[in-house]
Amino acid sequence: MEILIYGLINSVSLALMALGFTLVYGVSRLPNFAHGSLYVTVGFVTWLLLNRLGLPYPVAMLVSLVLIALVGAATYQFILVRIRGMAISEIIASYAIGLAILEGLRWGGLKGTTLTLPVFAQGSVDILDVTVDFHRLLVILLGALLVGGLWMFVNHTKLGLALKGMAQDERAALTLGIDSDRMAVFSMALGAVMAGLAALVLMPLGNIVVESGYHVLIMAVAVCIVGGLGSWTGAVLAAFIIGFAQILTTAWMGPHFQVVVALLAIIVTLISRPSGLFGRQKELEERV
Amino acid sequence: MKKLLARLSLLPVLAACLLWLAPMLAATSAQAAQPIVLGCPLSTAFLYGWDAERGIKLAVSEINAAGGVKVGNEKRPFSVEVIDTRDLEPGVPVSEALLGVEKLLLEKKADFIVGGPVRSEAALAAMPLIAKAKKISILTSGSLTPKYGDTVAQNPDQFKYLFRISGEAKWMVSGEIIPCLEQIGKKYNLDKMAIMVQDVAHARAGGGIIAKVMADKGWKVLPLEVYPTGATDFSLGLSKAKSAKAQVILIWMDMPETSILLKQWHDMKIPALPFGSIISAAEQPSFWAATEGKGEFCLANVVNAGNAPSQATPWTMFVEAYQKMWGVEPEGYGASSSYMAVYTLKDAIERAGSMDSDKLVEAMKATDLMGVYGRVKFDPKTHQVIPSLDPQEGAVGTIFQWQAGKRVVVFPPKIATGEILLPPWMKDAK
Amino acid sequence: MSAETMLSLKGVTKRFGGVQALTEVDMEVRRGDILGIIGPNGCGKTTLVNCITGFVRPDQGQVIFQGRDITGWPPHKVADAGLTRTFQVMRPYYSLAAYKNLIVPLFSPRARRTGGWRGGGRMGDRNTVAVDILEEIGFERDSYVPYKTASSLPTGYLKRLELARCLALRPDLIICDEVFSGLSMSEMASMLPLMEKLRAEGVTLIMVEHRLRELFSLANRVMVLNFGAKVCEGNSEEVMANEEVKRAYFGSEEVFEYV
Amino acid sequence: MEAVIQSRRKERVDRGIKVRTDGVYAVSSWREITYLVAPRLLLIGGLVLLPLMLSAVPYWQKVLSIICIYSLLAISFDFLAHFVGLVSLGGALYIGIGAYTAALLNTHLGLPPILTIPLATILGGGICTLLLWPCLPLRGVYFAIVSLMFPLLAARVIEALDIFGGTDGILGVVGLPNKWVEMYVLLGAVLIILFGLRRLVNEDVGLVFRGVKDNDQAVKASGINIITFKALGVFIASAMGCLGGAMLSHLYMWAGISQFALDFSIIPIAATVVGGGGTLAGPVLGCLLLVPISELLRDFGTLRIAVYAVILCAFIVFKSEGLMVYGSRKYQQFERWVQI
Repeated sequence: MEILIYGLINSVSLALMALGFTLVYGVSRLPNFAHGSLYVTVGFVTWLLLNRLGLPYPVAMLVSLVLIALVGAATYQFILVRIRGMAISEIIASYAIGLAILEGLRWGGLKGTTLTLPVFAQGSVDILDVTVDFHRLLVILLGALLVGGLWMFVNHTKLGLALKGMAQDERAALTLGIDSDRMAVFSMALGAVMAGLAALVLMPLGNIVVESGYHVLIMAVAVCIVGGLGSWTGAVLAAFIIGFAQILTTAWMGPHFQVVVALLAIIVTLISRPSGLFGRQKELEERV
Repeated sequence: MKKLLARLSLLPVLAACLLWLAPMLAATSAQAAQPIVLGCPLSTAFLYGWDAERGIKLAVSEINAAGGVKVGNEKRPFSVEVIDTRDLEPGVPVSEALLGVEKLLLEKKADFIVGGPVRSEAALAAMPLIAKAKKISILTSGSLTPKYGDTVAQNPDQFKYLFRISGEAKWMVSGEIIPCLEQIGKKYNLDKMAIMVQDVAHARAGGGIIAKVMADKGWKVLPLEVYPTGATDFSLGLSKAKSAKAQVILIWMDMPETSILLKQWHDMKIPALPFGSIISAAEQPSFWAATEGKGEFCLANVVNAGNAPSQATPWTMFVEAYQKMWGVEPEGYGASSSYMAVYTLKDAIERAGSMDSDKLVEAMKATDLMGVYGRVKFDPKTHQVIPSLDPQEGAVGTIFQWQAGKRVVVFPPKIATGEILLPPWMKDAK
Repeated sequence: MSAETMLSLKGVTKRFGGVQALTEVDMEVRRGDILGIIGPNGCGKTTLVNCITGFVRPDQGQVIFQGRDITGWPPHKVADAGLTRTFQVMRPYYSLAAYKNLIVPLFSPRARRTGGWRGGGRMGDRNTVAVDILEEIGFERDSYVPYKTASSLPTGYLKRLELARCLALRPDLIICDEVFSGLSMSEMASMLPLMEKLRAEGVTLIMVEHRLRELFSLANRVMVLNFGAKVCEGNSEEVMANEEVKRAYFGSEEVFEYV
Repeated sequence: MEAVIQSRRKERVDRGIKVRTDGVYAVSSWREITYLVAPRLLLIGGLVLLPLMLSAVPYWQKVLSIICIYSLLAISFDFLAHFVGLVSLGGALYIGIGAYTAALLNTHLGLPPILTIPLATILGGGICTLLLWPCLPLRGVYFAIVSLMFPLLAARVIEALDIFGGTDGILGVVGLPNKWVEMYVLLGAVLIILFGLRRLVNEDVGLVFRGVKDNDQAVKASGINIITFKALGVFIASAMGCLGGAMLSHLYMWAGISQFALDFSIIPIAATVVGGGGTLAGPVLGCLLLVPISELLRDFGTLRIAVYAVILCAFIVFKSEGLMVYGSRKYQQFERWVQI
């Protein structure tokens, strides 16, 4: 029974981590390797606002989300836009930005294990002899809310449809008058906010540590590849598959194979179906 | 054309002379009375790194204030050169740390290596390098692998310059953790234990030894739960322990995520006493704030005493001096051992009366110094500090328990300042 | 199946998801033939070529080449067996010089075995063999044309380069996928004798074309495809007369009698 | 007075000497010979003399060996990415496997370094090719991400199964006699490989590689199995990486799972991008710049990586074509304003 509940929690958290990354890659074909560092920055900035400036928790959260949206937009506007198109340089540049932010945080005082964010709700409840604390239930709720919200936004708002159009075919979107660069800036900002939201929801479970930046990046990449680069539904489904696979291996084979599972999932998917579950790249390329 | 060719061919040459110039800048700082340079390759972004660095700097400032070290007849001050080896960071090759050690030896002309690379993997890798440079090295923080002492014992002449002043896993398990577990078992008649370790060689080995020994002593021990570095969800293991009615959860992890484990333990009200054989997250005074008090009743083992406020030996003004200089109580277990290492060096140099490595090795072997955490004596074969339970006999470890925001020393009995308490929800469950 | 049948297809069908590209196509080509394949756009001509040359695996049916069943073989094994093709969308190596483009096929196991178009590929230096082949298909040897990079060559020369790539393997059968399309009249004029020469050399040709006048002057048999199905086959006169073909090409006025 | 905007534009014209010495070489005067040979000589001479120049500061000689190891990796990445079309982010896999093979051969079979290094290069290359074989049909980003995952997986597997000494790694690997041997073996390897690859790329085999990169469909149609050639390309690249790995394990007399670290994948690629992709000599120049910079920043402590990342980002954004390409363009052309 606990496998079901903890599997669900693990999957929702993986989905939260991956959503921002998929959004950015889907819209502008830009693998944003700075995703993990945005995640950690939001946690750290919220902590600073909360403890140093004494802002109330919701206000601190809001301010940090706005800040991270600006940071996301700025990285695209001033840095990534100049190297669009060169695949390797994009990966390295975004990874370098992520590295700079993470190590800058480490120098700025994010050392050791002393920082954490308060939990939304205290206490825990027993469901069918499995004790689950409120915050984890909230994670599931907020995760579902976020995924639903994103789906609504993308399918039912003008801006969202423009983003989706850009994802399918950039040139066609250009002909319809959608300015691809402005859209990409917006998608980076939105992706950063998604990362921020994931951080605010998941950080209270543990503490704010720089290493979680790398961990989040690897998990986000794993989920996006298995789900098919660029497809949101694929990413959510893949998050569930990997989430449950991890919990199952922890339950039966022992926890230390947990990370191996995520890495194996990537390699096996790529070899068997390179485009992932819902990806479209491969079919197009195969047709001669 | 000529001008251009000259100007342009400058480009590849620029790289070469950039290389050539750099060392010149670094090595020009001349000093007055030739100071003794202490090279400290530490991972300064991590607990075991910066607490060792602070311990060393505290000791050096005290010694220099008291006039420095008497080498023969000349008084020479200590000077500290710290290099960030980043060896505790995942994804960083150990060659980075070894490069740092070599920078200390070759460029900064370090006379001694104190603190040593922190991770056991890097410490082992650095042994041949330091031995080749014939410099005395005292390992004080981070690595606990008994392999360090065994390697010194296997080829004494090559590694005779390498010492370790902090505890090592074998004694820590047999000499401190097992007796403490037995004491708890007798006091509250507990006899069922779950073990959670990090997926690192020394953790798995330590966990395995404890499981075997405790099983022989009649305890029922659940199979080992091994967690990869960076795991963030322990709920499954904890619920397994709860359903198997384990009364003690032994934790051997030196990664920051252990505070998540304790938060989940508190939220899930697991009726078992968390016993941290190695739990770096819980050693710090800031652990209480990080877990918002949920980490209460957690026991943590600090390899050498003096880190937690205790009356181990008369030399307890270390805690006050540390607090005065750095504004916080000593954190990791690397602080007091590094502090002692500098004093041991001073004592050895003064006894040997010279800086020659071989003479110093003899002096180090004959060290018998009353230190912060008991008597510092080195085992002639493994160059390991001789541990014991009694501060008069040897170096004493400490196990403290978090009680109401304070770290209370509960083991060994000779220096205990408080009793071991059980979490409230455990009493009714028993 | 007489010995001199070069290639025969039996019931080849291919479906891309919902799209039925080929249905039950049967075909037979004898040695020394020039078979023309014509049909309106999107009738599955290129898919047929892809199925034969292994770029796409047919769902059902068989492809037999010189008595061996090569259905589903990977493209490089098909080419190794002697069945080469040119691409409708030309695929030269743009960064390499024209004659260097031929080094790749001359490096293949088949070219090493058979020694390339005129032999000598085994022992001789591949560059000279490449320039010989280029000269044979119309690149002037002493001009700088063979030494220019492929990206700076006009379409006519690129089409010849595709053909040269097939010749380098000393092929038994060449499938030309719309070689004539996009050529000016003068380039067309020089290509036709080239095809005649190839046939004289004993190479069988399958020409997938839209320019019917030139095709009919060359091909001794023509096959018509429409919506993935074979409409009819025969020599050029029979095909021209066939009603089905006219409707397929020129459309037909459906006259509705109002009752 | 509002400035009159004359319409003028910058024009780039080949230098006279370049035109004369381009293509079919009509080398007639010493000036033309020096023009052609100078950059190459400078590179070889510089590299050979560097250890002697650094003898005053032994630490930087050790840094030089690390530079050579990184340049081996950078050349192998550049060769694969630019001439075979496979973007492999898995430099760490080659280093790790090379280091482990050399260490195992040395400790278990007791072979001297003279034997273990060549053996580890060939054996390691074979193992890496076998490991990457199932991923060869992949293209573009997919191959890159798979190859990024392999070293992480290898490190985790060794850690989980506790083989080859688990997390402690293998100790007691025999070192090299003295530091001059270390440096000149590495320098020699870099130079030989650099000019060997330059030669290979223009040979027939090299043309097939470039064909596979340009248009693998056309190569398939000309009867060549591209998988075997991609495998050959991966073998050459991984052999170079394993050579670096073997040297590293002998340099530090140790081999462990941290040799699968991410840095070995990222820094060579950064050096290639900074130095200039596709020129093979560019990555070496990139390493010559990036590795010393990261050493110089070592006194910055934790800020070191942040500054290093910012420098890297600046290079990529402002000089995205790489120094070598920029340098050779400046060397061969000059610019002037032209009235329209």
